[in-house]
Amino acid sequence: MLELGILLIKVIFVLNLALGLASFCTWLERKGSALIQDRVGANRAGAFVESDRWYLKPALPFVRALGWLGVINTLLCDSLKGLWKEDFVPEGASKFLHALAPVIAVLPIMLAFAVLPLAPDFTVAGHTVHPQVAPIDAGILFVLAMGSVAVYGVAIAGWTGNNKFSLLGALRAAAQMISYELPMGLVFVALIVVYGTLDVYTMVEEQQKLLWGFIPAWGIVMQPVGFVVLLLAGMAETKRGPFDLPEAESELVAGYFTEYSGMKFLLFWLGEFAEIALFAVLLALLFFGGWDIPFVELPKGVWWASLIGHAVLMAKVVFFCVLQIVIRWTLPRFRYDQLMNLGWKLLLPISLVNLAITAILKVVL
Amino acid sequence: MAGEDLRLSLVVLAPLIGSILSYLLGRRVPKLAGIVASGAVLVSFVATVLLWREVSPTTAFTSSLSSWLTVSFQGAPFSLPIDLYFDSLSAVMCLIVTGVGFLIHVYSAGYMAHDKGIARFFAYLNLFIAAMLILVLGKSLPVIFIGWEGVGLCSYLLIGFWYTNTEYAKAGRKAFVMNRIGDVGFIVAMALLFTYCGTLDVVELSKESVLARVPAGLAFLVGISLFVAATGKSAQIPLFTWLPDAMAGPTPVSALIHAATMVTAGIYLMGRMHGVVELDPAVPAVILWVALATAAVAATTALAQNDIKKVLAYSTVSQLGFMFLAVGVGQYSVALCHVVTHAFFKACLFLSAGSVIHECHHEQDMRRMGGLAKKMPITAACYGVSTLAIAGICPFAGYYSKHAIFGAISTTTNPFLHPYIGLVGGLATAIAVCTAFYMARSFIMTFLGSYRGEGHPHEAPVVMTAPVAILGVLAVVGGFLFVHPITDFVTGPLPPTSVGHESGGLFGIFIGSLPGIFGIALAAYLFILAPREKDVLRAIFSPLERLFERKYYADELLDIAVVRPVDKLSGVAYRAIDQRIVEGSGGAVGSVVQAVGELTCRMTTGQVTTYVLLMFFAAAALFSVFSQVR
Amino acid sequence: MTFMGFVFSAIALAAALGVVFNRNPLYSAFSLIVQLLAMAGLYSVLGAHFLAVTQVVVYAGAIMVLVLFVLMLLNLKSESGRKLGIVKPLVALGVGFSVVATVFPAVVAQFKDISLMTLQENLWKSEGGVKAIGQEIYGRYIVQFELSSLVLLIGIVGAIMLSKRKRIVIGPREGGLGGKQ
Amino acid sequence: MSSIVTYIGLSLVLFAIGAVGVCIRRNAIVVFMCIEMMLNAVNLAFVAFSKLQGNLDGQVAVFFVMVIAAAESAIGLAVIISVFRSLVSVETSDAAQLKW
Repeated sequence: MLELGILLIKVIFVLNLALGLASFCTWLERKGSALIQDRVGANRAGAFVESDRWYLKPALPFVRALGWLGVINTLLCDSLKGLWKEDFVPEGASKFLHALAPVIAVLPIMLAFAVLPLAPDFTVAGHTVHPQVAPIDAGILFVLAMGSVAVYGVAIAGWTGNNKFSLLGALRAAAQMISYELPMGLVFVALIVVYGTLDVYTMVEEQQKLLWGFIPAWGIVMQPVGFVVLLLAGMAETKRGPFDLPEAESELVAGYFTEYSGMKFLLFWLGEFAEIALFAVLLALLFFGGWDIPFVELPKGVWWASLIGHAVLMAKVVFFCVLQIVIRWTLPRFRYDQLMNLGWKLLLPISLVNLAITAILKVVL
Repeated sequence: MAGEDLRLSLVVLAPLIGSILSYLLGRRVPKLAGIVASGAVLVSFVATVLLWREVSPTTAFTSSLSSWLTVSFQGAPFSLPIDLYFDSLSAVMCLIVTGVGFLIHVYSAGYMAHDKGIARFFAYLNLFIAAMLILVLGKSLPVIFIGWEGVGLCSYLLIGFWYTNTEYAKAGRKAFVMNRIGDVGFIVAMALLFTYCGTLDVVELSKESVLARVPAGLAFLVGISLFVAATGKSAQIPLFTWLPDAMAGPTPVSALIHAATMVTAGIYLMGRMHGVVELDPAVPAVILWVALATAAVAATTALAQNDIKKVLAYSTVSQLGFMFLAVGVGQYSVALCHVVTHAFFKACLFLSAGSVIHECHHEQDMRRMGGLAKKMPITAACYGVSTLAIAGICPFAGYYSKHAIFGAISTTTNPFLHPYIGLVGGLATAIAVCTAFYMARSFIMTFLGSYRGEGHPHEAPVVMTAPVAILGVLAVVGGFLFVHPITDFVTGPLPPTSVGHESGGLFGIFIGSLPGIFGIALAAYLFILAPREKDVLRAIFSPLERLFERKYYADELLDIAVVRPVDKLSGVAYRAIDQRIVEGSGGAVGSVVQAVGELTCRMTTGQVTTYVLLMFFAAAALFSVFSQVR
Repeated sequence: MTFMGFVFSAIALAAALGVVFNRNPLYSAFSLIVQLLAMAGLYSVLGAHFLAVTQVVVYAGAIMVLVLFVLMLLNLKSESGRKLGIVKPLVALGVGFSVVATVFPAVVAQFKDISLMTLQENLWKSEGGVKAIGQEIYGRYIVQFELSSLVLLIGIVGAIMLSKRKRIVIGPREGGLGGKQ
Repeated sequence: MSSIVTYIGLSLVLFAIGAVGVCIRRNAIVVFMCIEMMLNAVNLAFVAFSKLQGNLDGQVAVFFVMVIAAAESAIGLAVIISVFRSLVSVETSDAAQLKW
């Protein structure tokens, strides 16, 4: 029963973390894009809130601050607006599938968080807690599997849109996602070769070692090429940044979710940001040592050490979220052929060669 | 696999692989074909040399490659091992095949350089070497037979190499068919030996205890069957007419297959199976008389030929007759010696002739040659040396082996032959004179006098002259160096001989060379000193000349005796059996099948679903049946 | 069979029926995706986590995306109005029944004494499963593995050759269906 | 019913459903999907047997089946597309020219 309770707590924690990160990314996107474009961005809603209730008074400055920062606008107002908008279903589309598509777009991303460890193990009251919801033996491959399932959300969405733009967007998205899954998978395989395990927790543990006593054995050191490939492939997988062909406004209106409105549309958005967060966590865990602080040894199994580890991880995650958003707002969109060429003719061969070299080095060294 | 096994396999495999490679590479880059093929044979030669250094007259290697047809035969287990066997006899044959073969490959690279089919040519040539090596290395008769058929096939392919010329293609077919007649003998012999001796292993078959199982009445049949096989391959009467026609093939082929190696397979077979041959003393007697007749017929026919290759072809037949002469009197090692020296000087002769033909733009008629000695000095020297060798003049190779054959004739103890030794010796001497005469004639007509053709011949390229020169040197020293070592070396597999070891002093040498000297002198007199006398002689012998020219009407005789009856018979069989029974029943079967097909074709609706349904039902039915059975 | 096993079985069966009896091929495809995911769940229940993930990656992630692609590209409507008739479904049901009827009793006879769950419960704990499968594939089955990679390569080449537009199009036979190119 | 028979039964029923689908559906792509389903049904049996035997041979077999299924899907869909190009239809009843 206790086990189940711990599991439940873990699930709630991870879900909240994923959603929180997604929300954070939403806000970051709004404000970040404004900054990059030399605008002010959302800063009204809640900024002038007043209240006479004595128990609310102390909170008002915080609320106003959040309002000034645009948090209330992006998180609260937009959600409420989404909920109250008309849910429009195009003529001739299956209602069920139309509703199913955004769910499929979000759910696999949430599930993928299940195999990612978020802090080192710690012991509380005699119980060792492993902060990873599902330590299954296929480990990192599960992330890949969930990534491929997420394609269906997009495909179904495009099809139920029942118009050409949606369908084209869906086809583009599906092609793009399965194309970039290959280099991604190959980078994972290279990492598996390096660390000799599929389990992400073990991978992170491995990264805490030092190479020749002074270089931290982070993934970025062991697999520099893999990092670049995964970063690019990950951004293509999220269908964002310079890779937002499937939802290219100027060509396809809004691509596969043209016909979505209200909360369903927000779900797609949520899924997108959750995916950004997912890749940020992945990059931090696989390439930047997870909760590792170089040259600092934290005690094992102590709760506060885990907390610090978690904080460190989150700092890295935030860094990668920012990085992805900055890239998205900095670079112009690719052409479709450029996108495919990049995937098949550049990233795939590079990741193959990288894998071969990794395997050879693994055997030789 | 032991080192010996590996090398032994390599001996056969190298040319086999070379055959494929030279074809595949040669089609793209024609120049590579010759290099690859020659290289393959060189590898084979080197491997043979390495192996040869390790065998002695009494030791041998066996290499088991695989076993075929393992069955239980009348309660006793029977299998057909594919084994290679390397003893001193095989060693000598292998060295000749690969050594001379290599030189001829090199020569061919020059000779065939401008031919479009060069890749095909070298593929065949290498295949031939491989088959010939299987023949001489086979440990059991079936394996030998594989090689036997292989060389026959390659011979056919190479005679008809320029198959667009109908005559050439026909010549190839003729050789093939005549060889088949010989093969019947081989198969009969194998069947009989297996029936009575229970084995086809050559080592087993050389044991007297095994051979004793052959019933006395059948011993003659077995021996004669083997000899029939040998006559086919080695062009003896009555199956000799294919060899002159085989000159249709490219000249290197004539040198390699139809002079140096394949045609000596019959001698090899006789030597290998000498125990069987000698079971009945009548068999060697038959061999001797046939050989003598062949030698005489071929030698006289050669007198009247004007085609340089035909002269050499008949001379080959005649020399093969000499070899069988030695076989007939039981001196196998002497025959083998003549095989070796003959390979040297006849290959040299053919290759020289090839150079001449090559330079005269494929002119083969000696009447349109002449005076080439000045233009092609090296070739002329080699041809001349080899002529002296074949004539049996003392220091040259032919003298030693021929002399040994003459010596061998007198040693026979065969009851059927002993009374006629004088006659045999006399005839053989006459043939030797003939040989010297016609070879000298061909030399004089080709190389002396003045040029009578139209082209502008000059010396052949070095890739062609070098092999010829090497063979020329061997034709000079080969006999002196090799004859005695060989007779000593092969005493294990072949019965020992005392012949050829006595020198006889200077006078003996002179007497031994006398027939050759006489023949050459006669030719020189008639063709250089007194050309007019020739016409007188010609007038006297004109009917004979015609007889010689038509090779004693052998083809016509064969036509009447064999071809026409067979034709008639097959005509009858065709009408009675083929047309009525076979085709009739075929038609009946056909119409039944057609009727059934008409019915069942309704099932093929073209609808996949129908097929799938049927398939599932069938699968379910099968499963239920088999799950019940178990 | 555990509770989850029953759940996944039920989903798989329902989805399988959906594949066959949906008129719209696209719905069939979605049903099949569900069926395949349910199968992955069943593998998981049986302890084959690696296979479950592979199932999702290969079937759901690659094969079915391809099928959806083709369906969307060809943009097919529901199967044409031609009636199935009565014979074909009956025969087909006969097929289904005969397959089950012939095989099932034989299997039952074979296995009725053996209880599945009593066997080797903790055979593939943690990542031992993946490691063990890897050792099998790269050990005893290495030749087959290499051959299967060759099959895949040939498949790719074949698919490209097949779907490349040829210069000479061999049209339908005279009088055949679909005359317009 | 916690025995292998349950799994084998499920596998068989799925196989039979697939077989029925292959027989009655005319759309080649659906037929193709039904074949995939049959392959999966067999895979399930393999995995169950693997569990029963306590070794991994069954799972390895499933792995290979998946490989073949992937190759098959590539080829099969390419065939279907090229059939569509010449017949403008993917119904198996239209591709019925190969008959007597």
